[in-house]
Amino acid sequence: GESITVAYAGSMGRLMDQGLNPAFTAATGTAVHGIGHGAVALAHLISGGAMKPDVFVPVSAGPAKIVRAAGLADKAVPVASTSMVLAYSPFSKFATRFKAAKGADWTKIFLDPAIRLGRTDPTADPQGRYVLFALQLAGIYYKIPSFAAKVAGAVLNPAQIFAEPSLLARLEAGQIDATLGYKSAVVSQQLPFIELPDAVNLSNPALAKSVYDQASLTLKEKNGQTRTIHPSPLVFYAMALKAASDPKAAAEYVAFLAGSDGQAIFKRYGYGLGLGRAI
Amino acid sequence: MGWDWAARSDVLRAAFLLFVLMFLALPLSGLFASGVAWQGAWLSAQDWASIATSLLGGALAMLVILLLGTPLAFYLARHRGRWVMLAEAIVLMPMLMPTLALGILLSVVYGPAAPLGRAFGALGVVLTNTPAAFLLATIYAALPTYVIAARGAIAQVPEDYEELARTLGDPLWKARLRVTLPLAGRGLSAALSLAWVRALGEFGVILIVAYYPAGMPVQLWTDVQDLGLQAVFPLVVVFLLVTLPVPLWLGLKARAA
Amino acid sequence: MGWDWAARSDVLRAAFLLFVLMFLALPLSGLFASGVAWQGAWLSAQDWASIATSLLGGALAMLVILLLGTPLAFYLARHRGRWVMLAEAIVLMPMLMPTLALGILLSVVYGPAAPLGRAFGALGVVLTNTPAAFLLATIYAALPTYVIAARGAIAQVPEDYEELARTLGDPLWKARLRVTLPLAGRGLSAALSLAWVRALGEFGVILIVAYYPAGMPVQLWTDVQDLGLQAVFPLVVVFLLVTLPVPLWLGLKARAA
Amino acid sequence: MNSIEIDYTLPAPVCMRACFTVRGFTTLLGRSGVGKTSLLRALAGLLPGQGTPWGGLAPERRPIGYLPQHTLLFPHLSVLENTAYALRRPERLTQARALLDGLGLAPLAARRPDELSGGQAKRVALARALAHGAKLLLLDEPSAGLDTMTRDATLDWLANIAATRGIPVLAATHDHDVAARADQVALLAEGRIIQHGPARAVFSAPASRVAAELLGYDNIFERGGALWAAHAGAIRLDPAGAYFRVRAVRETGTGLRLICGPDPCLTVELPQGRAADYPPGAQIRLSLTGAVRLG
Amino acid sequence: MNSIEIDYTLPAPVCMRACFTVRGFTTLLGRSGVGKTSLLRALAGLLPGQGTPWGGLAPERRPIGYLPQHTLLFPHLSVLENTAYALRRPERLTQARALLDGLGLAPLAARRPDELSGGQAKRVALARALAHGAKLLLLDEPSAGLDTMTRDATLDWLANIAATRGIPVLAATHDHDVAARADQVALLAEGRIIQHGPARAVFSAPASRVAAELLGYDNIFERGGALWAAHAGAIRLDPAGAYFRVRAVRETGTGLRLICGPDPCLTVELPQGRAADYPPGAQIRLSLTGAVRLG
Ligand SMILES: Nc1ncnc2c1ncn2[C@@H]1O[C@H](COP(=O)(O)OP(=O)(O)OP(=O)(O)O)[C@@H](O)[C@H]1O
Ligand SMILES: Nc1ncnc2c1ncn2[C@@H]1O[C@H](COP(=O)(O)OP(=O)(O)OP(=O)(O)O)[C@@H](O)[C@H]1O
Ligand code: MOO
Ligand SMILES: [Mg+2]
Ligand SMILES: [Mg+2]
Repeated sequence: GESITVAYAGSMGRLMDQGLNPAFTAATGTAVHGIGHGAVALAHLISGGAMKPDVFVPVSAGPAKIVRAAGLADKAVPVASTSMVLAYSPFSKFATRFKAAKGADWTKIFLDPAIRLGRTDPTADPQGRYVLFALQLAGIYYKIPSFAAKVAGAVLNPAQIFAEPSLLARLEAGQIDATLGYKSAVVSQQLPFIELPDAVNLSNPALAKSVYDQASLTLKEKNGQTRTIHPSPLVFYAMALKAASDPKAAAEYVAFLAGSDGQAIFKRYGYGLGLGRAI
Repeated sequence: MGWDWAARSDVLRAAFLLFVLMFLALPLSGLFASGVAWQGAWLSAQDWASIATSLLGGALAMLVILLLGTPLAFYLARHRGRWVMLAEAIVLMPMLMPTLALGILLSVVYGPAAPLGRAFGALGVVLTNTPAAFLLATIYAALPTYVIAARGAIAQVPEDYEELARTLGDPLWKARLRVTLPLAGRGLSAALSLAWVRALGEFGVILIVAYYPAGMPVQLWTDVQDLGLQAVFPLVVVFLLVTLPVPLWLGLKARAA
Repeated sequence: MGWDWAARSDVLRAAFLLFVLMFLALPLSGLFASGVAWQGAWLSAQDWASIATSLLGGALAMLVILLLGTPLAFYLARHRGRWVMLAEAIVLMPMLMPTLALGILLSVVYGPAAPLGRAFGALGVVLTNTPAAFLLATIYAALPTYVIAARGAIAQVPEDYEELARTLGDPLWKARLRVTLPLAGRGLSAALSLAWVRALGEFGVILIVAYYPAGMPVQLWTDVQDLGLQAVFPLVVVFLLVTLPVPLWLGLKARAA
Repeated sequence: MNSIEIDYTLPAPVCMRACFTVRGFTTLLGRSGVGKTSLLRALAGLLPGQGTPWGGLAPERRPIGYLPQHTLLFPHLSVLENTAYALRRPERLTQARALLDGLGLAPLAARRPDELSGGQAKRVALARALAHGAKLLLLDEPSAGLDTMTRDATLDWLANIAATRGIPVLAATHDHDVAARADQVALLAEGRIIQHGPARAVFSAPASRVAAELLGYDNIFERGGALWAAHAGAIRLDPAGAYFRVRAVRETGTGLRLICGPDPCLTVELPQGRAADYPPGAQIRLSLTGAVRLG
Repeated sequence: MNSIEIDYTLPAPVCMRACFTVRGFTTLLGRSGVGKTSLLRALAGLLPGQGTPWGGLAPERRPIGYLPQHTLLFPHLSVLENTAYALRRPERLTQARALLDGLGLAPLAARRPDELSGGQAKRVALARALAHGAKLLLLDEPSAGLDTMTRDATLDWLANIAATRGIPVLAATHDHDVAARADQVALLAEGRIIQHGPARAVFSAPASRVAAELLGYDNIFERGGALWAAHAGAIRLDPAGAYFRVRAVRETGTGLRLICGPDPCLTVELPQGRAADYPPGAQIRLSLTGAVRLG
């Protein structure tokens, strides 16, 4: 009879709907209603009062901080992580080259003027920012000057930017040749991909200060000021909200994700361990 | 018509119509283009549940919309002046608002944090993520469409017939029911079609106010995120199959009348 | 009317209308409810650009829709039989398809990977994230709405006037232009209103096909993700202010005619 | 014979004060555009108007049967359903069928209005009005568009029903034959009823030149200080009559239409004759025994 | 006088073969529902029909002016714009104004059709048809709903224009006065033209009983092995006439309507008299000089 509502980063859809939520219901008898959406949008909807879930599971620290700043939750527990990978279309004319690529080969393919890359809007979607961060880090790692600028063009390059729900769909259909994306999502859509080194893939909290902070993105604010942001590692956090309709079940849910049963499911769906500290 | 067939201009006209129809039908070809796995493509229990939710909620919403919207459409059709303009502006606003914004505003007004939401909650009616919320969102999405379209249909019927029905003993409401509504039939059937389409297709408002119970558009959204593109095409086809009959039947009725 | 004022039933009727109107206006109150920072709430250059994109693209799309849709609406209104049913089904389908699905299908058909997309690309017309794509998506979103509503409006006009105009020397197309369209004015104005609303409010299709150049709904979506709720309310208000005049004016014209 | 006193004031579209009695079959004569339709509509409650009976009452509460000038059959209903529109009891369709039968329209019962001829539609609308009229029938040109035989049959049937039920009928018409055979005649001109009364009384003493014109008198002339009126057909060739000179002649049907003068200038209709026998300038002798004195 | 030969076959709604000549002002008489409107519509190209002239041609290519029975003024256009609808040249509004002037409708030029009386609307529609008619005018009941004076003025104006321009006119009508004064008469019955010719010829020798009825003869009777027809008004009291017995009497206008018998049974209209002078059973002597022989 009981039920809780969980809002989670859109990329977690399959994991949540087919893995974690049914398992939680099986374990506790509490039904779970999931809402999958861009994590930043969810954070704003929640902090603005338009949405009242019991648990929020965003990717990266940013959205978690927005909700905490609104005083709606105290603690965000890291429950999983993922890494940036290079996903390419099996129908692309570059597919064979991607398949054979080793080490820095992919950067050469990315610099081919004929390639069509896709990414999401960095002003709206964390994933879109992480693509740019990863490209910058790759430039540093492989020592290719202004690699990111050459590959991505302007921050808001209309030729590359698509809405999130259509990006992987386009990749499947072969309209774009490749993108960088969360490994978890790429795996669940069964797309061919190439793993990137730790120094580029933004998954390792240990490299946060030393390596990842070298990447930065300067965005224009609404009021005309600029804001520079640095990446935090791709960690998924779970936070039970204070105003939960059933605080006990919410806490239970967070504990389930962090617990061994939950972690096993994360693993099965291609997620890494929940690294780092709670915030 | 037809018997004074002037061959050349008719061929041109037919070609033009075919062009427009093919333009409209073109996206459908995408369904069959890129190797969709139709064999393994069965619908999940959730998909079926979303169809039931949409059809049931849609039908209920249409009932409410007919009852609330028809008198309002009559008012807008049969009166002039600044108050009518104001009323029309009020009807247009929920329609013109980006659906996302409407959803947000609804959640602000009817959500558990707002006085109204609390009042309903005290009565046991929760207006977020419940069937009641689904209905509410659908009504907000489709009512203005119905009112504006029905207003146009009713305004086209001359008042003479209505007046004559009154000389035959019908009070105004009855004259409108027995005479004006049937005479506006073709326009009203279009109004109902459009409202039905809007009710079933609504995504933006529902997304915020009633992600649960998931109707077809939300289910589609979830499926796209979870399963990718090819996997959702069967749902799209079923979606079309279950929603098309109502407006087609309405169109048929309108033409038979 | 008005002079046979039967006080009681009229008060009831007025109360009912007020209730429906208040129900529709209620979400607007949300705009003023929760401490929105109206002072600092200025629109960014991007916001203004999105308004320009929407209005310009919307107006262009309406022109195309009028030209393509009106003959089709005539065909649907004035004929019967199974071919007409098929045509009507074709018109209904893009409308019934969840906008997300339509967007995806459009990107499949007109995208750079498809033959059609390539052919257009060879002509220098890229149909993804360009003004042309914006227009295309808007047309797909709003054309069916216009056709169905206009079909209803036209079907309500008796053919007699059109025939008479022909005995006065007008070929069919001219008779329809000079007589049938004006006589369907009230319904057509509603059809145009609905199409305009649909054109400007379209989110799902545009999101997929033409994230750039951003129109108002996409901009609103970006702003919500970027800045949070309160910050977008000014844009919502401006959105309403710039889109309302067209349908209000159409309604006014319809009533004056 | 039942009767109803009518006293109505209309502010628009024509300013009018109409005060007269409807008794039995009463015809309302008036020139095109004088306000006959407006008066009937006001009596039906469809135009603002004050007075008795039923002043200010909503149309649905008036016990009338109204035949509009433009027929206005409900296009979405069959002939039978149109006729039965105002009937409420279970046997409504039977009653409606009986009305149609009386008008010889029974074979058309299942048709839609757009499958009727103009005259057929008019008669169906008449049946529909009759089914509702309880205290007064308001008929706007019931005979326009009907051929003579159909007209006579229809009006006989109508008069019969109205007499049986004791319902007075007010019929706007342009047909002098109909007016001549009516029980009462009311003449509308210049925003008021300029004359009303039994048909015989009105026809034999039109109150004024305008009244005589409305009654269809072709000739109105002065003689001996008084005004007289005569139908073209009532003036006879008479070997003992006064001398007139033919000014123009025209063949009509089997007869002739002569314009004669000089004083008074008369239009004369002869039932027989050939134009050649009355060349312009020829002298003829006419008796004016058919003339009536005005006032 | 210009003329047009008409030979049309209609399959529906009434099966009809109409074959006659329109010369000058030609009236088409026929009972309600016989197919007059259908024939005119077929000639205008609005109903499927084969024959000459213009068989199979689209309506917009026929050089006709058509006045529909239901007037059908364009509701969204002013009276002036309605009248000028078919006119193309820059001076179209001037021409339209002249037409309205001729009908005395100039003051209404700026009005909308729903601000007109029935008779006013009919005349505007007539002007509109006239503005387009180049070779033939098809008028469906041009005089229905017009009072006598307006009717006469309108028809005179029409005849004048038609004659000046040399355009033949085909007018469906129920008005015997109009038919009697026409140049030609065509009688429609049983799906064909049963008689047509100059008005005088047709009126003085109706081809059959049906023809006589259509021409408005109130009396049709056998005498000496032949059929005869007589208008009620053409039979006279005559001291030298045949004996008849009064069966029924009714006052109409200034006159009387007598039913007399036994053989033949006649309807007689007397221009004067009091009902009391003709009690049922009284003997009167009538002369039948006004009767015409059928065939
Ligand atoms: N809405 C209106 N606005 C202005 N004038 C109007 C309006 N309706 C009618 N009239 C005028 O009022 C007068 C009376 O019209 P009404 O229809 O009552 O005449 P009528 O006697 O029935 O004429 P007819 O015999 O031609 O039917 C006419 O001169 C007409 O032009
Ligand atoms: N659509 C239709 N379907 C079936 N019958 C029709 C249709 N239209 C007309 N009719 C019939 O065809 C016949 C001829 O109609 P039409 O209107 O030509 O008659 P009309 O001579 O003009 O009569 P009126 O003098 O009453 O105007 C009528 O009996 C009518 O009932
Ligand atoms: O939609 Mo997300 O928050 O980038 O996974
Ligand atoms: Mg009138
Ligand atoms: Mg007719």
